[in-house]
Amino acid sequence: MKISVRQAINDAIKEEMNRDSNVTIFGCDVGLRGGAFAVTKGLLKEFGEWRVRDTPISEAGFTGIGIGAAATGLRPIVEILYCDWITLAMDQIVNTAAKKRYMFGGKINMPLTIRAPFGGGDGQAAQHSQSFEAWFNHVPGLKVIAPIFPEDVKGLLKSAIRDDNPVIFFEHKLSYTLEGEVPSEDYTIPIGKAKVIREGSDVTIVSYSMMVVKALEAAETLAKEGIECEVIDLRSLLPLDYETIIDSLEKTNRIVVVHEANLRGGMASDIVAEICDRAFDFLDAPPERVGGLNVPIPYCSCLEQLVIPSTEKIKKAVYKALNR
Amino acid sequence: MKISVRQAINDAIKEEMNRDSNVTIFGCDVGLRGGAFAVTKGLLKEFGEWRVRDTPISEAGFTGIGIGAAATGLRPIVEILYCDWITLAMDQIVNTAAKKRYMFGGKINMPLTIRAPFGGGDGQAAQHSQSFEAWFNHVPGLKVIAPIFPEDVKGLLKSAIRDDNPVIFFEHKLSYTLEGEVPSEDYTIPIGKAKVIREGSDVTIVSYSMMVVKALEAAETLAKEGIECEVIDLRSLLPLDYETIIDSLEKTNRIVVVHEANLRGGMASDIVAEICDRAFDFLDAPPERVGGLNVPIPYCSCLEQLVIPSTEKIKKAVYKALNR
Amino acid sequence: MTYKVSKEILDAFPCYEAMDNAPEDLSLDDQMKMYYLLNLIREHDSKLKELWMANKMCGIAHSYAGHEAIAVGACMALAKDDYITSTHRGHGHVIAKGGDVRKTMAEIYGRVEGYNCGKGGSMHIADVEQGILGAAGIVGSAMALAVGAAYSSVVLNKKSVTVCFHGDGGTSQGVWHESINMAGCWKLPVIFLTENNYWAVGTEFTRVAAQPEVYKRAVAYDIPGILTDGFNPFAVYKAVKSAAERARAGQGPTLIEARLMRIVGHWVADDESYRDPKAMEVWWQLDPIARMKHYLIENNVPPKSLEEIELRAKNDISDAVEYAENQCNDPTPDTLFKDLYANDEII
Amino acid sequence: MTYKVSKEILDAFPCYEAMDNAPEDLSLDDQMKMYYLLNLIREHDSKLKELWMANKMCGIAHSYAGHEAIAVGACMALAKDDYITSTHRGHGHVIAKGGDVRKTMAEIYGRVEGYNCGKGGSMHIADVEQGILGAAGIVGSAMALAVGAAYSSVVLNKKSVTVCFHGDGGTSQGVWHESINMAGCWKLPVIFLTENNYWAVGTEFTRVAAQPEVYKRAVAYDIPGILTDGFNPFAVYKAVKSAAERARAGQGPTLIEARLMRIVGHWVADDESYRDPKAMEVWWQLDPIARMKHYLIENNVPPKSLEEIELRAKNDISDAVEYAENQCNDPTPDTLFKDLYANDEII
Ligand SMILES: Cc1ncc(C[n+]2csc(CCOP(=O)(O)OP(=O)(O)O)c2C)c(N)n1
Ligand SMILES: Cc1ncc(C[n+]2csc(CCOP(=O)(O)OP(=O)(O)O)c2C)c(N)n1
Ligand SMILES: [Mg+2]
Ligand SMILES: [Mg+2]
Repeated sequence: MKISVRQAINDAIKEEMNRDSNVTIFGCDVGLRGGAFAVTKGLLKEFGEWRVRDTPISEAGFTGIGIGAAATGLRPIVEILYCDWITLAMDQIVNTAAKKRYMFGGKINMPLTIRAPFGGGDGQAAQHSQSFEAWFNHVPGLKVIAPIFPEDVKGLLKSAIRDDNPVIFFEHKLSYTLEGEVPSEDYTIPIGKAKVIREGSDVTIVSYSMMVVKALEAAETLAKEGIECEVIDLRSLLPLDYETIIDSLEKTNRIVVVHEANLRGGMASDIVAEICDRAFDFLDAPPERVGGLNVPIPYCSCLEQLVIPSTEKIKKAVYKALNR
Repeated sequence: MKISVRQAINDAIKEEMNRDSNVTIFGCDVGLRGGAFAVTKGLLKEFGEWRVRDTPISEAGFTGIGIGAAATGLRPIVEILYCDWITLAMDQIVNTAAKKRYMFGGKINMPLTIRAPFGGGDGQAAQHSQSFEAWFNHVPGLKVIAPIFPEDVKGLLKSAIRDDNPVIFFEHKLSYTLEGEVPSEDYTIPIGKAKVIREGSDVTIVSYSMMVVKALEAAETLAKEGIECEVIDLRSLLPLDYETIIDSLEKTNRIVVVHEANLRGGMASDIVAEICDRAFDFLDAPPERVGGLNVPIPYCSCLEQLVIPSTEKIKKAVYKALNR
Repeated sequence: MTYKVSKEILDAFPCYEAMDNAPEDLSLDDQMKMYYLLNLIREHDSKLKELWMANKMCGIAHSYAGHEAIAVGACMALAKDDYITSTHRGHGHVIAKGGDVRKTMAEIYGRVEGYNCGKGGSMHIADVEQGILGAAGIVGSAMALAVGAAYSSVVLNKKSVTVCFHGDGGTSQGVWHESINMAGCWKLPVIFLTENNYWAVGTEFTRVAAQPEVYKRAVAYDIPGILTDGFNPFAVYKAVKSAAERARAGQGPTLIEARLMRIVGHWVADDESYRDPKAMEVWWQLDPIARMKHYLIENNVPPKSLEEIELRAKNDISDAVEYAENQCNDPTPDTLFKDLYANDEII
Repeated sequence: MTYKVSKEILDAFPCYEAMDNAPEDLSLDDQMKMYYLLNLIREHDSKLKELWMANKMCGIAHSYAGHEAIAVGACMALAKDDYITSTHRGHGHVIAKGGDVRKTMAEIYGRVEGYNCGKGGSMHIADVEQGILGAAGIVGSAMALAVGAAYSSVVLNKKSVTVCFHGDGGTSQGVWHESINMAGCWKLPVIFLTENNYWAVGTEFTRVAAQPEVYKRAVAYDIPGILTDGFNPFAVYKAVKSAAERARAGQGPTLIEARLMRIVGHWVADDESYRDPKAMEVWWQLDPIARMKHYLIENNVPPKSLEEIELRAKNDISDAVEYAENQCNDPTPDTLFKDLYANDEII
């Protein structure tokens, strides 16, 4: 069955809402409008407004409501329409959702999923294009996932909803129309497992979300030059599957880590540092990182396209990894 | 002249307020009480309530007021009493302060300093002990500094206040009584310059804030074993002085990066990744990182002390860096 | 002859205020200027859909059509060195406060000649020279900014007041509360102007607000709360004028609710699946341009001079589009890191 | 004989409500229980300074002394499966809601037998079994949590109401506004109980609030706002009782302002450099324990049985301290990563 990411999300939520009557959605325009990206279409009608709640523009408040609801028996899904605005809910997420179980000696449960569309590329400028996954990677108590293909999106979103921990689920804003096969039966994909989506022996490219698509493109063109890249789609960022990366690195001895978020302080740094810790001897060349440039996302496409990593830049990084 | 960090901050602010009548302070209890850590004592009396403003507990709001004031001619200092609560002002800092100049094509100025006491170690548990500098390192448009000795604290705070960019100034909550010499004349220390505070030829230890003190301790005991550590106090985190680090690394070929914030997603990862980029060939051993454990800070000291890096752990990392 | 409005609309819009008399302190010249600005904004934002469809702009844009009375009425009551803060639906505010439509249009096109050198786009137009502290893509976030500007005015002994435009949606943000509380407490010269157009994207205000009569919330800050007809430029002018006088006299902020209806879609290509766009059209009866035109004609302004103004507005926008389209340039890659830090420091 | 209060205090405290009659639905047993709880909380929090001085606790703690009437009055109006959310000054709430003082004290000592296994401490005590959703170190942050619990009650068809305790300081947080707005709009069974003790650390409420009469802010949410004497457990009981009935009947939230004075320092070792602590002592005239004792004696309860209660409270706290001090253990290092993720998964 071939469906879009949009459909995959909609299906995942609908199936989980049918499966578990405690699953409840909160967010701006998730109900009547069916979501700004139409991912929650039809759910209000099917489940009613107590389970599909259109909220006011109160990100801190409705995230906090999700947290309180999670602590008292519901299994909420909170949508932060653009991840840029998750900044408004940072206190609730970082100081309460992530810490409540621990601070309370394990006496409270926090089955909360926060969906946060992220990424740029469509001219929406500095306040509508960001990628903040690295922040959440730094917060013990959270899980963070960012799959890109419909099968993974659906299976991981279902796992996130069923998970008893707070999970931040990043979906790329430009991915909603991306199509792919999904199993027709009920399935989940475990949080914390990466996937080798292309085999190769020369260089390992590690990436997630939209950059996986670009990494694949780069790999295809490099293949024509005789360079075989192994491409790993991390899918989950916290926990992160270092085993799969290191297995690949053992074979290729060269690694390029790619993400859209700006490079400084991004996930790639953490991955590179961890690889140095765990597999320094496998490295035949310095680990390479490709990330967004360290500027806010500019409005005009001519500049924006310079900020977001291109296939070309990924290729260059691969050459660099190979040239020494 | 020997003064405490507390005095250094108080002096820096007072001198800048005398020097420039646009310098204005906002924060909870900064006025009448003189600050929870007594760093702004006496300022309300000297400068009046329009320049030393006791705010309600509205972190987003008063940070935003600081931003608006900075954009219209003032040079505000905003105090976020514990850095844990900067989470409440993330939108204002990240989406407005950091981006306004860029989004507006350079047409607005943002001379804003945000003081944020950070760190743990005194039993205040998960919501009063965090260190979030890595988040801000990921945000283009900000500067981030975290000095520890009175001379640096004073000189860098003055630079921060005079800087026309938003600067996040982290001061360690346990450092206020730490004493040291400061020049008696008016001086500033440039943002972006690290300082070698102990010379050594065997291993480079890079650190900032309170962990510099522990790194020095570790270095002293290691010296007795014949291991000479070069200790670098970064002082500024963004921009970060890689030149000084790499100069040292060229000599020692071994590096240990230490901070209090939990390791995953912390500054150390970024520094290690950047070193791999810039100076891989200087590395005779994998770069080592020492950071807080990846848990929220627990209340009881017996656990808390396990989370925060100890001198012992720094020493172990040095051994590890040397053993291969 | 009074301006005709159907009973249906009058019932649905109890704050309707007939445009019988211009405020005394508005000269005919002022009124003609207002009429021009209403038209200029309408023309400007009516272009957006076409530009978007033709891929002329980079991101998205929100039309101020139907809302013009608020920006024009409010800014008419302000001086050049007064400040405003704006929203995602901000072109009207910028133009009414004195913004140059060539530069707004160039910005929407993403050109280097635009107000923000192509880095901000529709949602972030600013012109500090004109006291326009910038539009904001984060709903509600500019509230505190406005209070900060008002704080500056006091400390720096400026006579400026600041008008903080925001939508009904913005009133649900925490910072809305924090900002008004501080402004009220410290009696700052700021005016909180809620454009209550009943909708926030696809969500009706009454579905998400415990107290949708925003002006009544003023009690919570012990400041005056004023309800006004947001389709009526004179009414808005009067409300803002008196609030500005209060503010300048050191008596503190005012909360003004300008009520109207968002007749157009949320953004330029909104399919409005959440409501029936056809059913909205009756609200055009309250079109501020039609109402003002009717008023001016009733008051013996020759229709021809009004038509001239309309034409001028049209031409000015055509000119702006032509300018943005043909006389402007895309930013060059070397400007990418410019404007990030002061003095273009690169970090 | 009426309880005597000086004119000075009566003038400064217009919401004073004499304790003439117990609410009809409170039996003498109930009243005796309340008297016990008032004393228990007082004894509990009077120990804190000593413990802090002696380095028995790890971090800091805030005493609820003087505030007891609020927690006790409010929780007396609640059932076991009702919820409360608490604050940094939370011991009183926890104890009044049924918390075990051995476990609170053990937690303050940082012991593994404490409510939070030594991981939370004074500011984070929680007991979900008793409906205590936890204290919060972030002022105001529990507002939304409380609304979330109330939301759960509706969806899960529970009859629970949730009481959200917070200070005057908390009313300045944005999330305060957001939470009440949503609760009001959706008519959720939640009670917002402001403990307006005039101070937030060293800042008087009137210096930072545009509308310091918190109950008047209820207009902004179209819900009832009630002012009550926060030194009077009966008054608080009545207010919460009626609000709880309203809430259970699906009529939505109530904002209750329980006014009092923070007579003690902000935290156990506060030097109160910002005010004259001596000048605060007159407020002990309104001590809820003294007032309730006076009332009970007037109503023919033998003083001896009250003294017995007082002694019992004292002993229970001594026992709790002894328990925490001598019968409990520090958490062992192997518990460090426990409780972080569900099923103690380690990431
Ligand atoms: C913090 C935040 N949340 C959500 C959005 C998405 N959004 C953009 S405009 C809008 C509606 C705003 O409604 P209102 O304030 O009434 O202004 P209007 O569009 O009606 O002019 C929303 C929800 C946003 N930009 N910022
Ligand atoms: C978000 C946040 N800002 C500041 C603080 C520091 N702080 C702790 S308690 C307190 C005062 C709280 O006042 P109030 O809410 O009136 O409660 P009270 O202490 O009077 O009981 C402050 C400012 C905090 N804990 N959280
Ligand atoms: Mg609106
Ligand atoms: Mg208080």
